[in-house]
Order: sequence, then structure tokens, then C-alpha cells
Amino acid sequence: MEYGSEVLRRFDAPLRAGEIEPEAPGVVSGEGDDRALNVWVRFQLEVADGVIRRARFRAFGCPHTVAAADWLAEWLEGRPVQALAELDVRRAAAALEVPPEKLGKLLRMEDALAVCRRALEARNGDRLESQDGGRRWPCH
Amino acid sequence: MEYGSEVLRRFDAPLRAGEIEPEAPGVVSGEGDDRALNVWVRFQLEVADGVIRRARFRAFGCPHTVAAADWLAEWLEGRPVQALAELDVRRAAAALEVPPEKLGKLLRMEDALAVCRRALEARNGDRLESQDGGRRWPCH
Amino acid sequence: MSEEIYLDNAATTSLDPRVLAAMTECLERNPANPSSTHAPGRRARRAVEEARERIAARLGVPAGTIVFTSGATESNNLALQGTLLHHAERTPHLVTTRIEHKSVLDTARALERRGVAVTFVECDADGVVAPERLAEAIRPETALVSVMHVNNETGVVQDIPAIAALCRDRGVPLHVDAAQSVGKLPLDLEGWGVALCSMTAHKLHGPKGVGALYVREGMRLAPLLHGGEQERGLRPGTLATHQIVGMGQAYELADPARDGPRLAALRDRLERQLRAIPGARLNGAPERRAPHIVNMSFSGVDGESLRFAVRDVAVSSGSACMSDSPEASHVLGAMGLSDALAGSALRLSVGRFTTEREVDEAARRVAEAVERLRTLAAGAPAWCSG
Amino acid sequence: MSEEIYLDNAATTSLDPRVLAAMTECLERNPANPSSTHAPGRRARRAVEEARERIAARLGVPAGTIVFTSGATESNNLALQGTLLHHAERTPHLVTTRIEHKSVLDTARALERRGVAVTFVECDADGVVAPERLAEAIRPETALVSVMHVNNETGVVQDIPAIAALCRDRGVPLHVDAAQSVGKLPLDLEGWGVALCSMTAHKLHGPKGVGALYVREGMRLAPLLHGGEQERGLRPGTLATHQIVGMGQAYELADPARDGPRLAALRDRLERQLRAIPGARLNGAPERRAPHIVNMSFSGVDGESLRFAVRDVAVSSGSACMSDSPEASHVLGAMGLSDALAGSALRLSVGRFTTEREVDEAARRVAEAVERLRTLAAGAPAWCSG
Ligand SMILES: Cc1ncc(COP(=O)(O)O)c(C=O)c1O
Ligand SMILES: Cc1ncc(COP(=O)(O)O)c(C=O)c1O
Repeated sequence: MEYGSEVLRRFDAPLRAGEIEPEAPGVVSGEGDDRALNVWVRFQLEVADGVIRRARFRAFGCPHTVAAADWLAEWLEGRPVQALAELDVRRAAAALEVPPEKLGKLLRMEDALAVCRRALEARNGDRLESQDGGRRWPCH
Repeated sequence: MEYGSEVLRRFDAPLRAGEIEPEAPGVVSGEGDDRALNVWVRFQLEVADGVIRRARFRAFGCPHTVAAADWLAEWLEGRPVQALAELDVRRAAAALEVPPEKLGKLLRMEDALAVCRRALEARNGDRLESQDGGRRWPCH
Repeated sequence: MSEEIYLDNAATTSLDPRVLAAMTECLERNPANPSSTHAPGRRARRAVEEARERIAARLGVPAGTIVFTSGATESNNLALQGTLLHHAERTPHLVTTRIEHKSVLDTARALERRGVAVTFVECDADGVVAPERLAEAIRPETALVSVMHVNNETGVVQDIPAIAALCRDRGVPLHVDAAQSVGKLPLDLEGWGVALCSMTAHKLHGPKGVGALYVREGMRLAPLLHGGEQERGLRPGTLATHQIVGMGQAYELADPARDGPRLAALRDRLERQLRAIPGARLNGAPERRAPHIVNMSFSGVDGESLRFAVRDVAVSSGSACMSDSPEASHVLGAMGLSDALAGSALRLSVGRFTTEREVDEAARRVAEAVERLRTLAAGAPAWCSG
Repeated sequence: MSEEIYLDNAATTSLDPRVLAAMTECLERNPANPSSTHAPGRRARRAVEEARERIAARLGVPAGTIVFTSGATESNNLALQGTLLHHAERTPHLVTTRIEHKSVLDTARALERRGVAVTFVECDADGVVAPERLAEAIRPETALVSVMHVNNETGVVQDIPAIAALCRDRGVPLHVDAAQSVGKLPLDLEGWGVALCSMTAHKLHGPKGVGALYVREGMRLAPLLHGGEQERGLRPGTLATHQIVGMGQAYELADPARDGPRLAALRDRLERQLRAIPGARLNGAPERRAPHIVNMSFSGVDGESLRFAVRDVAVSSGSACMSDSPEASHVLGAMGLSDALAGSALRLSVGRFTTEREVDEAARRVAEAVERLRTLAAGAPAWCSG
């Protein structure tokens, strides 16, 4: 297996790996896993004023899994919660050159973030929609 | 094919290759050949007073053939004509380490020398026998 | 990037400088075709025959029993196909095990597709194949039993003397894949009564692309390749003099009595440190292993990530010829390991040029990586720990 | 003993020093298994793939069509067995010629014993196979036509473009044994429409024991050896990096446009002098020969004695893999030569390191030996002169 430099960098030093202190307010979390694909991931998002202030993850899986979780957490940080509705793991896959046979693992991260989203929706009592019905956020 | 040093020496410089001058007296000759075995040989013997004074040969064939013809010619020279009756090409074969599959070629030399012997017998009107009914001449 | 450490000597070894010297000298001075009958050809032939004798002497067998091939893969194919494809039995039977090298397993499966009956005998949780299981599998039409000496993933040593004895009792020839054992463990092919034995040079600091099949006198075999009378008609093709000379030199340099204990000491030093890592599990019967291999699983850690985390230590999951494929090891699977545990397995293997400093440093890096990855996966479900 | 002169470059060649340098560097610096996924493994893999690309570039074919083997003998076996043994036809048919290399002829005969129908097409007195004869031999169930490019005994070049065209017309794949032609004659495999092509490194100043089979995209073939996914599953076994690197270097160094004329000039110089010997007879169409080979018979001279008389000139009767056997050449026999003439044939072949002085001296020694042996056999019957 060959790994790109971006995978290498994030796998070696996943800056957003970890947990948010239990006492922090406004934290939602969600897990996704697939035993057959050998992947488990958990995201924690700290949300305040409709903005994702911090995103943290834990992951079990291959280097692409770890790097993708880190990429997604970074991407989410600083974005409004609506970003969760627009998130497309294929963007992470492209940025990290994840081989096609591993895309299934990344979909489990969508699952985990969907759980986060539903938790936020449940808290707020409404649905999170993409702000512009499909336009992608520019990468920051 | 590997050749021993004795084959090499005789093949490279077969001292008795050649012919006896046609005018020399008392010369008999004999040929033997076998097309399937790729061998032809002719011996000429110059006989005087019951002794083989000179032996010469011509040969077509492999290096063992040439070396064996030379060995036999040398062996005969200086011997009484009875030596023809005792001659055993296996002695040449042993001296030259001729491989067993080539022994057939040497038998054609026995044929050639048998022709010489019969020519001598015809000339003298009697049979050449081994002088002691089987004892081998010492090698000189 | 930290300093590279090579602990994958079961996949292949670096060339011993003395082997390189012998090969270079041959390449420079002995260029003719060993089948040519002229003087330079005979010099090349002599080099080949000297190498054959050196190898035979190391193994204590007659030189005429050594047939050169392109490696153990070809030797295994020749042994199995050569015995079974032209067998007098209409449906000959092959007995082998689930934990053989792919070159035996895949050949056995190819033979199955061509009408050969095959029994794959299981191993136990320690990777050991019980001789009785093999004995039970033998039938009247069994044409060959094929069992590896040392498993390339776990290093587990099968009891070849006992297996050979039972094969002899039943009148069935035994093939042994000794790719991983020659030069590291004592072999007594003739004493044990082995009929066929596969070898390779590159696991023993010799060149890649050359090996041999020991063919016991009187054992009949059909060739795989045709054309040319080389190697008793069993293996045509221009003999690669320098490769054969390299193998001869490598085998002469290898001495199980000297190298075995040295390798075992290094391996034990490495193993001690790895076993100290929490959640570490040794794969393969601890007391029945070749001196150069240790195979460990680490629960709660993904294998691919572990290998990537310690990427400056060259190690292996499964065997090298499978390391491109994501499937878990068939050997660890046969031993009953869960996919997760099998997936986290590292095979580390030491060689002649491995140092104590290297194994210490490698163990340190593995320990660090396991800890880091476990932290990264804190809270993961139980299945991640196997 | 006089100075040794090597004129047996069709049997094998000495290593080009630049090839040796590339191999040595690889053996010293690139020891890992190209199938290993760790960094040293990937470096070895890169060396293999670079060599593959160099070879493919020289041949003007996609790199993916090159499958590495242990030499042309294996390539020929893989081409023939791989196409015919698992063919959909119940009794597939193979068309080849009487003058192929033993590795094709013996494989064809082995296939015959396994139920394949084989037609051996004759050549003419010049050693040329008429494309029409091949066309006539093709049947609906013909699965492969196999014809060598350059004959290893006579150097005669077959008309592969015409043969490929007629095979294309009839929808039958063509295999070409190019062991003697690669690097000496231009090859246009894809333009001609060749399906399979066998190559070897050691006839081109590369190492012995490595070769390749070109497998046109889309051409399906069953492997001979099983185990491991190397070489698209067509050829398992640890890749011999240094051997492959050596072949890559050798092929890159060989340039038919430059080497062909140089070899031809040397060969012509040699041939001119040999033809001046009374009773000399050139074997093979004079105008249709590869640049490096000349094959001459000398009437009235025994071949074994002639070769022994010029033993310090390394030459060949037949091909090297047959030079141990006393039978006359099957190629010269197919051309209609008498046993005596065929037996007296010498094959002399020049290479990159042959000099004008060497060919002059060799011709002088042959002339001297022929004269001496003719004198020795003065008076011999006519059959001795063929
Ligand atoms: C047990 C075993 N058998 C066979 C082989 C194949 O050997 P080679 O690489 O020489 O084809 C190997 C190693 O690759 C091995 O470990
Ligand atoms: C025409 C031809 N084909 C095949 C071969 C066999 O090649 P290798 O020696 O690489 O097996 C040779 C030479 O030996 C040859 O001349």
C-alpha cells in the first residue's frame, strides 16, 4: 500500500485526535463502525452559536481512516453546523488519494457524523439543511 | 567430449600419419571403414625379415580415431609380424581412455590390420600365429 | 524519517559480501554456457558442478540429487506437478496442509482442477500439524505428502522426522518445502527418508532467482519445462552459472550449528521486548520455532496502521508474496486467530547482519506505535481487540 | 595452447561491464523483496518496473505486456503450454516448424503426448520456412502458430511480418521465439501483430537465467507455475531484482541500428575467409541471415576432429544445449545435409566484444585445421566428403 504525503502527515500527527473535556458544554458525539471493513470512528463536536468550535475524533483502522478522520475534523472546525449536511467524504477521499476499495470505510465516518447531526437536530428541534441547497463550501 | 592428454598429444602431432613411398619394397596395406560410425582408416606396413620396419596410417574420424591409429602404428613398429595376430585394440582404448561408445570405431582398425595380415600371409603362404599362443608382447 | 531497520529476513535477505564476490568473479571470468563443450564452456560447467557439490555436501546428500531451479516456487511446483500430473493412478491423491506457502497451496488447487484429489490437513492453534492427522489422510492412491519444514509466517517447525517415518511406513514419498529452514536448522534428508525437498538461495544471503529441488535417487518425476538435457532432463534452460555459484557460496557459508544459536539469541532478545508490550500475543508454538522468526499480534491495533507507524522498520504481515493483498493470513486463520488479531500480526525476522542495537530499536518503535494507536482508538468496541 | 578466441556468442555472451555494474549496484544497494510493501521492498519494485519499462521501450510495446521468466526456454514453454493445455478446443492444434529450438520442439512433442495435434512444417534447403507452407498447415482448431525469428544454428531469418499477417488473416495467434534476434534485428511486435514473443538476456551481454515473454494485451494464457501474484499471476516466485535490472540494462544498451551493421561486418569478414577454404559450404540462405552467425560445413573433414583441432577457438556444432549429444543437428538435417556434412558444420558467432584480429586469427586456424585433417584423411572414400 502506498500512502500520499497528506496521509503520512495526518497519520503521524493527527492534530484533532483526542477527546473534548467532558465538562465542555454543547458537545455531541457519534460513532460509526464496520467490523468487516475493520473500521471504527467516533467524532465529538463542540457547537456554540450554530458553529462547530471544535471537532475531535478517535479511530481504529488503517492509515487512510485515521487521516480521513483528521481531515474531516479539521474541515468541520469553524464551520456552521449546516456544513454537516453538506459534508461529502469523497472530498476527503480526493484530498488524501484514498483508493476506491477503501471508500466504504469513509462512509462509516459519514454515519458517525450523521449521528452527530441528528443529536444536534434533536437538541434544536429542527432539521439542518444545506444553506444553499447544494453549493459546496469553499475549502478553507 | 573430454580428451585425455595422450589423445591430445597424438592428435596434434600424429608422428606415423602419412604414407610409405610407393617404391619401398615389402609394403602391405589394409583399410577399414564404417559409414554409420563415421570412421575410415588405412594402414601401411613395411615388412622386412619378418619384422614390421615402418607403420603408417591415414584416417578420417574423431580425435580418438586418429590417436588410436597413431598408437597402433607405433606399437607395431619394430615388432615381428606375429604381433599382428596378437594385437588387441582394447589395449589402445585403455591407453587413450577411449569412451566405451567409441570402441566400435577401433574395431574397424582391427579390420584394417587384419587385411594387412592376410596380405602378408598370402605373400608368405602361411598363417601368422602368436609366437606363444597368447602371451602378450611387452610394451616397448 | 528515522533510520531504516530491516527485520524481514524471512521475505528475503541481503547478499553476503562473500557471495557477491563469488558471483562477480564468475560474471567477469566465467562467461560461457555450461552446456558448451569447448574449454570456456567446460570451465563454466566446472563452476556449476562445484557449486552442486558444495550444496550437496552441506545437506549430506549425493551431488546428483540436486536439480537447480529458479527458486523454491518452481521447486515446489516441480515436486507437486511432476509427481502428480503423470501419475499412474487415474485419480492420484495429494496430502498437504492448510498452512503451506502459496506456491504449494495454489499448485495443489490447480491440481485439484485437473482431477487430482487433495486433502488439506489442519494445524492446531499453535500452528503445529499433528503427524497422526497426516497419517489419517493417507489413502491407497496417495501419490505424495507435502509438508513444509518451517512455516514462513510463524517460524513453527513441523516434525519432519516423524512425518517422514510414517510416510515411509505407508510407502508414500514425502516432499518437504525447506525454503525457510536450510542453513538455519539441521536437515537430514537421507536419514529421515525425504523424497523431494525444495530450497532457495535468497533466504540465506544468496541471490534471488535460483533454488534447487533435492530429488532422492530413484524418485521419478516429470519435468515442467521441456527442451535441452540440462539437469538430468528435469530442468532445461541455460544454466545461470553466477546464480548457481552464488547459491553454492551462500550454502557453504551457512552453518546451522553456528548461525542457528546466534539468530535465536537475537530473535529471543527481540521477542522478550515485544512480549512486554501490553496485549501482545505470540503466534506459533513458542518452543517449536526456527531461530529467525517471531510473529506477534497486538490486540486493539489495526495491522495496516501498525505497519505504517513502524514503517522505518521493514517487517511483514503474512508472507511477502501476499503482502500486496489485503486478505488476512491463511496461516493465522488456520490457527484460529480472529481477523482482527490476524490483521494486527507482525512478522519480524532476523538475519546474519541484524544487530542487537537494531532489534532493541525496532522493539522500542513497535511499543511506541502500539501505545499511540491504542490511544487513538480509545473507546473502540470490543471486536477491535480481537 | 594458443590464445583463446570466443566465437560462440549465439550460445551465450559475456556480460557487458555496464550490465555488471548495474547488477552489482542492485545486489549491494537494493536487497529487498520487490513484493514487500515496506520502503526497501518498494525500492526493489521500482527497479523491477524501471527495467520492465526500458525493455518495453526498446521493443516499442506497453510495459504491462512484459512478463519476466527465467529465460527463453521457460518463455517458450509458457507460450506453448499456456496456450494449448487449457484450450477450449478438445484437441487443439499447434503449428510449428522442424527447425525450432529444442525448447519449442520438445514442448511440442510433450503436448502431442498430452493430446495436442502438432504439425511440424518443413524448411527448404536454405533453412527458410515458406509462409505458404505454414498457411496450409493452419486448421480451424489451430490454437497457435510458433515460429522462431532467427534460427540459432544458421542465423536464417524467417519472414515474421508475412507469417504474422497470414496468422492475423486466419485469426490464429502467433508466437515468435526471438531469443537470437532481439537487439540485433529490428522487431515490430505490435505492428506485425505478434501475440507472444520469447526473449532472453544472456544472448545480448546480459545475465543468464532471466528472460521475458511478451504477452499482447488481451492474449489469455494459463500459468505453468502457481503461487503468488507476481507478474500478473503468470509467473509466481520472488522476482530476481538484479537479474531483471541486468536484463533491462542489457536491452537498453543493445541497438539493432548500431550493433547490427557492426556485427554483420565482422561476420562477413569471417565468412569471406572461411569460404575461401576449399570444400567450404555455407549453410543457410546467404542473404537472409541475422548479423552474428555463420554456419559452414567442410567436406572431407570430421566435425568432432575439426572442433578439437580448433579447440582454442570456442565455436559450436548445433546449439549449446545439444553440444553434449553426438546426434547431428536437426536443423541441418531438415535442410537436407548429409550426416557427414552436417557433422562437419561449425557455427561461429560474433558479439559486441569480438575484434577483427580475432576473426582473422580464427579463420586462419580453421583453414589450417581443415587442410591438416584433409591430408590426414587422404584416400578416404567418397562418403567421407558428404
Ligand atoms: C516456505 C516458503 N516456500 C517457498 C517460498 C518461495 O521461494 P522463492 O521466492 O525462491 O520462489 C518461500 C518464500 O518466498 C517460502 O517462505
Ligand atoms: C532460438 C533460441 N530459443 C531459445 C533458447 C533458450 O534460451 P535460454 O537459454 O534463455 O533458456 C535459445 C538459446 O539457448 C535459442 O537460441
